[in-house]
Amino acid sequence: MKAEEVLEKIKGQFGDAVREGEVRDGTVYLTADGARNFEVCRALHAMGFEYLNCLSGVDWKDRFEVVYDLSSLRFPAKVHLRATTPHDDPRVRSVASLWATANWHEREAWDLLGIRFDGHPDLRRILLPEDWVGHPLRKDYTDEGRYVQFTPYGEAKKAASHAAHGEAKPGAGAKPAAQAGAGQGEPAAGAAE
Amino acid sequence: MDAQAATALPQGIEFERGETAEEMYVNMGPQHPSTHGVLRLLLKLDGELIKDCIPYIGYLHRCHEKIGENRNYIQIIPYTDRLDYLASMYNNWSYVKAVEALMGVKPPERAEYMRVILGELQRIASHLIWMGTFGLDIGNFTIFMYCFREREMILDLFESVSGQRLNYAFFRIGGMPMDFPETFYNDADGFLEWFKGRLPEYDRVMTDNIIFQRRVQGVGILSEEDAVGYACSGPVLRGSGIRWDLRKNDPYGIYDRFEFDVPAGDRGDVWDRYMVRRLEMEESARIVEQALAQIPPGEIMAKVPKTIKPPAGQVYSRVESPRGELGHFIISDGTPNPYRYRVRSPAYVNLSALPAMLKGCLVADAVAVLGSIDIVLGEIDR
Amino acid sequence: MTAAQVLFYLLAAFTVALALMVVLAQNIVRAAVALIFSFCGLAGLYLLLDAEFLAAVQVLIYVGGITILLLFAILLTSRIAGKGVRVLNEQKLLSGLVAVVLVVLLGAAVRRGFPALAARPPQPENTPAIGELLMTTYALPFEAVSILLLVGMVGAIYLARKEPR
Amino acid sequence: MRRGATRHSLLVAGKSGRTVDELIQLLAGMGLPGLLAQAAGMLAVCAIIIGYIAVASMFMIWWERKISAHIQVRLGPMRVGGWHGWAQSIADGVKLLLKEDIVPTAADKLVFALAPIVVFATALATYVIIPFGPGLWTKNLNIGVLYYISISSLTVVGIIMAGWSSNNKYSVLGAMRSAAQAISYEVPLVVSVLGVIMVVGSLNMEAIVEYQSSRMWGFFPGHWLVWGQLVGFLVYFTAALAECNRLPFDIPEAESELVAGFHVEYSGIRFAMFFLAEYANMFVVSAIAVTMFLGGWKGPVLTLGFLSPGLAAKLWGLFWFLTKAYFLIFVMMWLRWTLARLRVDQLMHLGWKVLLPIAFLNLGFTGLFLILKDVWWGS
Repeated sequence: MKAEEVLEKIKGQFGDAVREGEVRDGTVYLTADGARNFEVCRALHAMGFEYLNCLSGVDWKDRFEVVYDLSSLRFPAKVHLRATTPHDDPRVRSVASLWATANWHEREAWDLLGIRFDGHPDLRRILLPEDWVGHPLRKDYTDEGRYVQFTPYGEAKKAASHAAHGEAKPGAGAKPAAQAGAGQGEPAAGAAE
Repeated sequence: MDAQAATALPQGIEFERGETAEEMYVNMGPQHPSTHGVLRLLLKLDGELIKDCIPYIGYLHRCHEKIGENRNYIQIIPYTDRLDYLASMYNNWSYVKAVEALMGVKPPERAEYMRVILGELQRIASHLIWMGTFGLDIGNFTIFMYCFREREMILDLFESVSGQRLNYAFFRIGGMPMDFPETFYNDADGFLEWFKGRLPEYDRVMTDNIIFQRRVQGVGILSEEDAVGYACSGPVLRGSGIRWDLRKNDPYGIYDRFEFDVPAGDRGDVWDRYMVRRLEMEESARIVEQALAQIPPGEIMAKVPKTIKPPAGQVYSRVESPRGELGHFIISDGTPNPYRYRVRSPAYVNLSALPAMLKGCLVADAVAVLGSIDIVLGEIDR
Repeated sequence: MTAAQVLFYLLAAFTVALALMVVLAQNIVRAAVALIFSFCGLAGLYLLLDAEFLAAVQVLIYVGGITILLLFAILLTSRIAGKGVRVLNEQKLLSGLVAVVLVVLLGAAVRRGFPALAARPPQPENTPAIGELLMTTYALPFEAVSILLLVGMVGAIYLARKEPR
Repeated sequence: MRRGATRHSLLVAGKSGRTVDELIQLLAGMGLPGLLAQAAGMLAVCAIIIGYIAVASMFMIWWERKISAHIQVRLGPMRVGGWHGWAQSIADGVKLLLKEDIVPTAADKLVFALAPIVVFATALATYVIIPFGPGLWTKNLNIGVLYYISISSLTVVGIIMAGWSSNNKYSVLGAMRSAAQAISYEVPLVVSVLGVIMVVGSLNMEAIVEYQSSRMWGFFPGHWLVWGQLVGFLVYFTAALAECNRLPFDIPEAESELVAGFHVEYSGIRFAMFFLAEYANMFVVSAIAVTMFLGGWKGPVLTLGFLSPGLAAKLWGLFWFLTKAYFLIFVMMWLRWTLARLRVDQLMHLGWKVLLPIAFLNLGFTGLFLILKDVWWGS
């Protein structure tokens, strides 16, 4: 499949939802509406772009972008798809059901940029500790300016930080990871750590 | 959503107690001799059988991308060394290639040859480390020292070229900073000659050993669909039977001038991944030989301004590192600092396929399978 | 009191004490460990009776085989390994009664002695003697036990066998 | 005690080593009462054996480090003590003894403390029957081989105690593996030894050595049981490797999987006891193999008849015994630094489905051969 064909098909299928499309060096550059990112991705996946090279989040100060770099192992055309989403509530649909690799990339985008992926099977922080406050790759992120001690499994500080930031947090479903160590009766908790 | 996001454990997995009395949870790592760094695997075991596995990463996170946004384009080069510290040349290469693509600069031919020579030697060195540590994982201690002996020689070569043994920072945007020293060609030839004699030695200790074969064959199978779905790359993808190598399939630089094969497995088990790397060492040696024979004299640096200010735009550029597709995604806004700087690290993506490989394995296999992915935590955690 | 008698009482006390620990220990692994040492004490008693073959086999089979298997099973079921278990249950009266009757019976038997087992002159080596007896006088019980073991093994293999996938 | 007058195997019966008897007589001659002299003699023998274990283990540790180093194109310890770092093990030993004794909070203190003692005591107890040379043994038991087999099966008890009491999941896994391994390998080990016992017709170690003493053509050790019982020897040696948790069967302590397995929580002197016991066990299995298959203290060349009485013959026997035993130990080290580790299920497979049938076949053929020999040549 040629890059031009891809562009034509996507334009024809989604019309206004896909803005500014062009082809450079065999790569299709597309910008899509964040609300329809999943449909566009599904269409591209169906066209044979079965390989998601990279998924990155970008903070443009007035909006967020989720950038998908797609390619195929059968033809040389590549796609560089940017999905925009508003800055105050960055939220797109997860594509983890199309490409399994998106799972970790989306977790990273959530972790570092705070973009939410609806329908993600397991949206947790991945690189930062569970009890980290804020999303450091945002352009307006200011660090605390001092060393913040974090507990290995984050249970102590998590409660405090959530209280401080007023994030309502239902207790159900939030199980501290430390309990995972308790498979062997009480005294074993943390024994293998 | 937020509540779930903050949960320490994935949904649907009740980690307080096993479903049956036999189940037990074991944390492998972050301090464990076989996690190759600070990786934590939460294993759900039934006796020795692995029922589930959840990798926890980030213990080595040092805001590489945030640092990148606050440095100018040249200052980033030494930082990239610290990503995959076992194959620093490739990090340099991938980053430099991305910036060159943004600026539209083409490095001179001799610089390209130098990059290929250094890169392929680095691939051999990286695979050697992998082979040695994989031997440790399997319980074969001797191969480790053999591999390190040869790796030392490569590091000596690199030291003679760049003055560094691990973090070279030797690539420049637009070319290379220094030419090879006079002694390099002889030393490199001598090394290749020696190295080819050592490969059968590795085979005798590892490849042909029946215990080793039994340990790795049919273990940790990753199907073709999974390998593509998880976007695995490098030896992991090729081990699963997909003959996909960026040097062949999306040739960059001057790779179309060399003759080499892309080894691939057929079953996607640990053995296939082992054999792919084992054979790749030979192919890399072949490439270095050809490049040493062909290398033309001439300039090693293209004309680039003192202050690098690429025009606004974005680029995703990739190279085939020893671990797979190493990509750099850079957005420039025309200032001396990149606006967004993202690393697509192959080990990060390959590691995400680990749970798929581990289903139904034993604890001992977990070590072998993890070893076969060839992870470097510096690159995963960034 | 001869040295042998001193040893006998020491070993007997040791064995009984550890046997009591097996019954009374709250922790099931500790009970199993006590069982091991109790078996060792028993082996010592066998030695005092010149039954050296029996002593060695006692250690080999009961300690090296059966108790290890027991411990293996306990460790596999990680839930009970770390917990205290209830030692007494509602049947304690009944079992106490059984124990008392057993003690009386055994005591009576020991007082009467075992006339059938009149003291024979000690043989220099009892291993060949045991072998001979097993192959001649007691061949039938020996074979019966073997068949029983075989049946048990077949049953175990059948139970443990996974369904063909 | 209706049979109080009978002999008591471990105390009186069995032929005591002449050397031990001489020692006890010497002590009695110094005016000690009988029982006390015996106790003092036993203590002295114990001290000698413990001393031997300590020195030999330290030597073996140093030796293993040198062997592994030379296999791996390294040099190994070179500094401590001067010549090739001969004092390295002593330095390590002193360090281990001086280290803090750490007991995990969640450990079962009593069992945790007992476990290394059990492991070391069983290793020590097996030395009772080792015939180092003519007369150089602690006790020449009638059930010698059986004694070794039953005592060595106790080691795993200590390992399980250690693994469980540490209250660490890795050590529990190690203990479980160890239990599974012990059960799988005890059986082929016993069956492989039975062939020798059938040929010799005795469980007594001295009898087994004497059986192998004659020479073909005056020098060739054709009566060494290793020739006729080669299969038995190989099965025994494989099972013995598993018995002392050596690579390729070191899965109970596999450091790349279980960190250190059952002794992951042990440090200082308690760890030293596990360590010593491992090397002591290596020596024991090699010594048993030498006794049963390689002619014991009899050298491959002439027995040097002119030396036979007295100390010189004993030392000559000791020399040959140790030479052969340390050669087997060298083979064990060689294997360790060459082979990869088996997986648990492969280990089980090897034990139950390969070694055991081979051992049984060996047993059957040996029996058949003995009967045919009787039939054809008469007894």
